[in-house]
Amino acid sequence: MAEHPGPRPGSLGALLADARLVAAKDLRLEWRSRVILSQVLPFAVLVLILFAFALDPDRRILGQATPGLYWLAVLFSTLLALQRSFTVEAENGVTDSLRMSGLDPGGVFLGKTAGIALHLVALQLVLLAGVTVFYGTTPHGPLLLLAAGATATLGLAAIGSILGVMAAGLKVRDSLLPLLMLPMVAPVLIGASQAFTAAYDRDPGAGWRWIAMLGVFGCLYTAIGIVAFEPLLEET
Amino acid sequence: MSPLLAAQNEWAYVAGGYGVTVGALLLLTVATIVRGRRVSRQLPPEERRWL
Amino acid sequence: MESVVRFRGAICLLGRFPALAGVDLDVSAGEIVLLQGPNGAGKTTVLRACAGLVPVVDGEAGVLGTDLRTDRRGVRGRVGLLGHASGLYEDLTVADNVRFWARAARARRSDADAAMARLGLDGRLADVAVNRLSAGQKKRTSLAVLVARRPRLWLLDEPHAALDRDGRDLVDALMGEAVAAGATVLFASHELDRAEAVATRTVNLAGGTALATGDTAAIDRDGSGDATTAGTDDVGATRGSGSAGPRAAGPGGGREATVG
Amino acid sequence: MRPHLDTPAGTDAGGSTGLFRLHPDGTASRGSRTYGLVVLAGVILFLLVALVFSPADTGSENQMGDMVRIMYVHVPVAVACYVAFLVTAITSIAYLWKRTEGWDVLAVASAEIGVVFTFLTLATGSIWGHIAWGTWWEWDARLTSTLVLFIMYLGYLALRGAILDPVVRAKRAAILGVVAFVNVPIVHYSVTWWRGLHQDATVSKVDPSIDGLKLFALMFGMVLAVALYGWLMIHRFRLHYAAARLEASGLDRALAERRAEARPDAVTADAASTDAVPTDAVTTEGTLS
Repeated sequence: MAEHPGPRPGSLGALLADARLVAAKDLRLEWRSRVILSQVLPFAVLVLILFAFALDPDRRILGQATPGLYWLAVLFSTLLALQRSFTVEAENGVTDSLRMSGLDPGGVFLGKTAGIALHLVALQLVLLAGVTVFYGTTPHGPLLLLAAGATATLGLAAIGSILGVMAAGLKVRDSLLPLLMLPMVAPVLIGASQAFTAAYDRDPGAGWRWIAMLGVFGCLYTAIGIVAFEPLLEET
Repeated sequence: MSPLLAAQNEWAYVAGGYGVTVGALLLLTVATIVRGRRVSRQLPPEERRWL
Repeated sequence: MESVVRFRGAICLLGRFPALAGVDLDVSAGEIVLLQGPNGAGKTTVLRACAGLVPVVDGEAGVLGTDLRTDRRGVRGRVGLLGHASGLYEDLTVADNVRFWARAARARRSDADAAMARLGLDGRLADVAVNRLSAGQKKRTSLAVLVARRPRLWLLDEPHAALDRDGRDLVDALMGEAVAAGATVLFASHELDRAEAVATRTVNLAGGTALATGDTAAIDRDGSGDATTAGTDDVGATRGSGSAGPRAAGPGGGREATVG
Repeated sequence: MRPHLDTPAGTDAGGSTGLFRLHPDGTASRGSRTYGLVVLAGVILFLLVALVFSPADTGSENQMGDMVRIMYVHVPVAVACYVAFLVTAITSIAYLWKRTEGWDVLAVASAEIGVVFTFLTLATGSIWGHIAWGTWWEWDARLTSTLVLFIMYLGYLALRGAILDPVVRAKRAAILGVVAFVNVPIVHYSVTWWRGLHQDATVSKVDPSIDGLKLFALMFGMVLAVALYGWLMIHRFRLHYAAARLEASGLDRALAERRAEARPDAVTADAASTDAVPTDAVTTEGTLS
């Protein structure tokens, strides 16, 4: 057998190497198929437009509600991105290939989480431009916005990966995933919206404790996911 | 609103709260017992280790 | 000879269905063993159990010195499974897939490229997305992943299916090369003519049990091989039963009666 | 897991009379029957104390009047629902550790009872809110986090319902049981901070001036709710345990049938019926995809 290049199996280096491999694969998959770009991104922008239709063209209401609407749009898009990300892992016996692959399950989790997070970051850049243009709000407090975006994205991607693989392969996954996901991420929606509100209100001091909460949420579920992915991937 | 009417009104809500609670728990209890009998009837007695 | 696969009364459940109802199986290093039997006999489950994908819930099961009942994951790095499904990402190209799975198994990129060349996937096909390939080309891609991983035990489920004549010849050649390189092959096939020519031994499965093992070459020599070439599934199940005597299986005696 | 700890095996159930007579097929044992009767007596006593003997709230500054009686059920069922979900989380961890069926059965039994208690928490809280605040729903921190909890565990039960294979179901549900419970304090704090910006009204804040029979009713209610939860757990555990054993009991017969497929006379006689046997491809994909 060929000697193994790269880090020793089971080490942290191997975990991160596997994570990088899986994340790079997901980005390449998106580059080849462009499903997020051509379907989820337009959907996210459409949600912003629909909020305007539903609420009022009056920019005052939209401006006040911008943080909440922005994160709702992110949340809905996350669900679609998750469905996409875990459908490709459940089709054509890929799940078996993953089990046979020699990849560390924790590394697979980190890779999937990183891939989803990177997709979400790209989505959010467009959505941020969207609320600025459509709702007439000007972003303030870039540091707070950046911190809220980063921590909330980590939390959404981490718990999304856990629940995504949990629902993957089930006949009812399309309806089950939102039911599992949306109540779980209620703290993320609250925290990120409040932090954005603080930033937009030019009152950044009130926002930072939400960042702490979001950070705890993200790190906690990342840690749980690394441990829980082995039994989840293993199934029987 | 007279105090008496308000008191009667309050009692209606109290009765409603207790009614919902007792009713739901009774329903759960009865359902558990009935389903338990139906399921455990099909099981040989040596598997019903609580007996 | 070194034992590669050793099953004793192995039972595997798919949900509540006993896909394997007590299988005895021995495969030694360097063998090419053909699993044969009707649809639903348990061939796929034997292969998947050897790969550590289906848990063995009762009996003994060891592969490459690893006990499957205690450490199912331990064996996976050293075996390669070609299943019914391709196990490939449909939106990625052939080269993307082979390189990703090879790197996941910590094989070198040169191994991946060499495997693609061996399967005739270098050149134009390498940059075609898998979802635009024919069934045979997908199978070649899955085989390329297997070759790049260099497993010590090859588990092939219907490797000849969907392939053209050249492809089937290539599969037979790959099995020979694998054994020459020190590996062992366990495969299931309905292409009996071809499969028995390449196999060193045949194991018959039916009803989730192994009926009998025999030397295919010996069977062919004494002329009884014609029954095996009739080609229908049911013949495969009844063949070999005469000597193994499952009729003797009384109530509760099924397992003993099916020892090969 | 032993399903019972309270009665010796082989107790003659027919020997007793009256309320102690056990149904021959039920999930009751002599111990659980005694326990149940004690709880029943407790419920009657509790209803008398809570609705008749204890005075209306007139002394405290809040002046809740008879509405204070809602608290005697609202707080206890809320306590019971948190106990239930804590038990689900603990048994889920125990399942992931030991991988034995009994822990999974305990987890599902506790979650089901917990969902009922959570529903009652929300219902009584809503009734309270209608009098105290004039609306059926106030975005009170504890009520809101309980609502999120309720939906989360509905999802837990939905996941269990969606998976047929018992091992896969147990494993995924156990992880969800842990993940969901870890989320409980995070939801609670986030909702509290979120509401904290506006107001600080909460149903469950026990008035410090509550005393005497009122305090007794509240405490007695809590003990009773947890005791009732325990009784329901015994019976639902036995119910699910029986159902799981029933599912598994077909194995010997299934093995015999499966081996009979290998008999040549069976194969030739039932040549047509071999099609009915799931093919390799169907069975593997059906359970593993």
